[in-house]
Amino acid sequence: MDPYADSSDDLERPATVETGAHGEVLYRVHGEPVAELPADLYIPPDALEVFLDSFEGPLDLLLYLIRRQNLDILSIPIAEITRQYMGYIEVMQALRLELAGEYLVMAALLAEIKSRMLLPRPKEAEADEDADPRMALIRQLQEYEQFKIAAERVDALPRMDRDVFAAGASVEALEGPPPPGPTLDELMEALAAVMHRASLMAHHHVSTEQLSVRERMSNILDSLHPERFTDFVTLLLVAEGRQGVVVSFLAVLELTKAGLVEWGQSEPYSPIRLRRRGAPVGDEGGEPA
Amino acid sequence: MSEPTGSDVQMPAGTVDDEQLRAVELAVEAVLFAAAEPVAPRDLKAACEDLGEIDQALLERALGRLQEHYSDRAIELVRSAGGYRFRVRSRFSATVQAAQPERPARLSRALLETLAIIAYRQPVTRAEIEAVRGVAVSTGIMRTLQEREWVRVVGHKEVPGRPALYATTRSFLDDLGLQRLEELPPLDQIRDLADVASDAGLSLSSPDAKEDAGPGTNQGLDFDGGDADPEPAPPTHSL
Amino acid sequence: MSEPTGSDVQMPAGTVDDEQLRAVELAVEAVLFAAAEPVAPRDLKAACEDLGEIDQALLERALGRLQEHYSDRAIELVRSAGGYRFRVRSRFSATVQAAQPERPARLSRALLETLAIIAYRQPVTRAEIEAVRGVAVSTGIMRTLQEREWVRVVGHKEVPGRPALYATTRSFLDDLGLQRLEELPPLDQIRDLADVASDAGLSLSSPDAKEDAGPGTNQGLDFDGGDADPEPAPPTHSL
Repeated sequence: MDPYADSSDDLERPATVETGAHGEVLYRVHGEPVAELPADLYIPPDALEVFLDSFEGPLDLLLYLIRRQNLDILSIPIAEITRQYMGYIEVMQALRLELAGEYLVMAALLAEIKSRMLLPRPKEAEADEDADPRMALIRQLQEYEQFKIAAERVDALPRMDRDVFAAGASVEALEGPPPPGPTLDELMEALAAVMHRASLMAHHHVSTEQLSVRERMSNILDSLHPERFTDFVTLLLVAEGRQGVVVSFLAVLELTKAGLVEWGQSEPYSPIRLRRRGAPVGDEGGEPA
Repeated sequence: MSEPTGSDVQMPAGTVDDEQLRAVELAVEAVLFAAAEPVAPRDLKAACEDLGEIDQALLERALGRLQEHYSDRAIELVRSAGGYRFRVRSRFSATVQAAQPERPARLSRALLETLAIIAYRQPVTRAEIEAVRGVAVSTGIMRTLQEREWVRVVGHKEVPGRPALYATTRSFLDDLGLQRLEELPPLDQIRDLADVASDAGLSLSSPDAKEDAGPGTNQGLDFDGGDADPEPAPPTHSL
Repeated sequence: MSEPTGSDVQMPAGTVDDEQLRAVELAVEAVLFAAAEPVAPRDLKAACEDLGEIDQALLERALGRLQEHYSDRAIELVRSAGGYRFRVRSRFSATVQAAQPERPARLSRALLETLAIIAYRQPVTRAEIEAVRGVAVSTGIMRTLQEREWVRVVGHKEVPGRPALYATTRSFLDDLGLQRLEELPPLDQIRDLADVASDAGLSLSSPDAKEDAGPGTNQGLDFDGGDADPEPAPPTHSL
């Protein structure tokens, strides 16, 4: 499995990248598509593409740069890696991709390490681990890689509901005090919590009007038979008045849109009929027991 | 109880190879135990595709053998309108209950969220519920909702795998004291509830819920067919 | 027919009457199938209250018989952190998946890395997770992990701001079919820093320093003086 194939929750999606019709990534600078990337940056376009969605952060990018050259973390040629890292950052900035701040912090750190390594080291400091400015970074990289690998291993463990399945049986109504029912408040609070989590509220208005359509959808679906056609007109109950008819009509349209019902007409001008798509739920259909 | 037959039927020797029958029996057993609701015969057959040609008679014989196998156990194979399922025999109800003595005084939040989404989005598949919640919905929850008769399967979506479509029931409305679904508060009112809570620094969901309360942030639970999470949304969202 | 007799176990006559054993076996079977989660041994015992005095040995014999009974079926009795549960044998996973092909969404790498750090480093603060990953951990991820009941807050670190300390839960282990945290795959070793220096040819320390990368340095850099290895379960790991 390609560890970089997954998408990240954390990275900002750069506004300047679009996905083309064939799934390829298009880069734009100042509105102009970029056909070729700057040459001497050691950045194959596919790597850039990978970068766009898959790095989990600067440590991940550094690991990638190191591993790509089959280097050991313990012996990073800091100058070279720094150069490559900066190359990526520059391209990102040139493309005006929004970079998480951590990437820039790392760039600063690398630059600092590089400059410190150019300076002569005082002799007495040699015994000290900290004397090598790369140490802290190497340590961090090792540690990150350790958990990155652990994450892959944990993901590979057989997981309930994905790889293994619990075996259960249903239970009919139990004796004793009845279980608590949902209260409207609880239900609303629960829904509010989901909406909250999903930040869904953006532009959403589902009115009671639509809710009645939803309810009607369930009812109609339930009343339709998968094998017999039902006359469409019988679904529109005149007794419900104009609004009821409209609701039923919308419900049927929604069901059609969702591909849940199919239409039939034996000949022009004969009654329009419809049935539930697919085979029966049970062999005899009808009400659930 | 209800039907299966089969096992007592005399088969002409060599009609069905015994190994295949045994394989079908176990495959069906696996599927039934893993399912959250009754499984229709055609779905059972589909699950056995790899085992060769499975006709109705073979399936019934396998079901018959299963029923036979469980005839002296604590569970039984039963058939209802929706298909087959395993059920704990009613004489063990008290036992089952004794194992969960402190019946929770409240319904779990995962269950309530699932129920609320079904109420507002019905008919809806489990994958769609998961897309909205952002986390998996356990088989146990789906089973519980159906056992309590708040939710039922009203059909199957005609996409690969024919996932069940869930809707709320009459008794769900009864338990809430409602006549019609549309008496549920409209969603924007609920949004206000969420907003108020977050403005007040309360958290409806988790301790740090308020951090991304921001309306207008994208990726929302999208009742119109978008993704509710980073993963691809199910193929045909409606409405 | 199918019923295992338990005759393989030599019991002093009259110690446990066979009928009681059989009754316990079926009661346990009923409870396990009815439960959505693994059932702890004490809850199994509680369910058998009406069947007379149930000691640990008797319960274990009943469980043994169940295991035996299902040994050639599509399901098996397994034990994980939370207790016992029946589950479909893994060789039938593909069959079950074919019958319910709504695959659960893949977990993002960000979420998995966060989860791994919590699992191996617990109890751990969000800042500590961020220090390892080198990036901010989104609120959404922490919430999803808690919503899924894989992670929970077990306390607060006594430093300014009292940040929450996160740990994995019993359901996390149950979902992975593990009994204990130590059963997680071990972390790769990190080579000693002295090693780093000499490998890099910098001779920061004496050449033979690399030899003591040995046994003492097991997994894990030691961050806050706590154990980095997976083993110590957080003290508060109750349910």
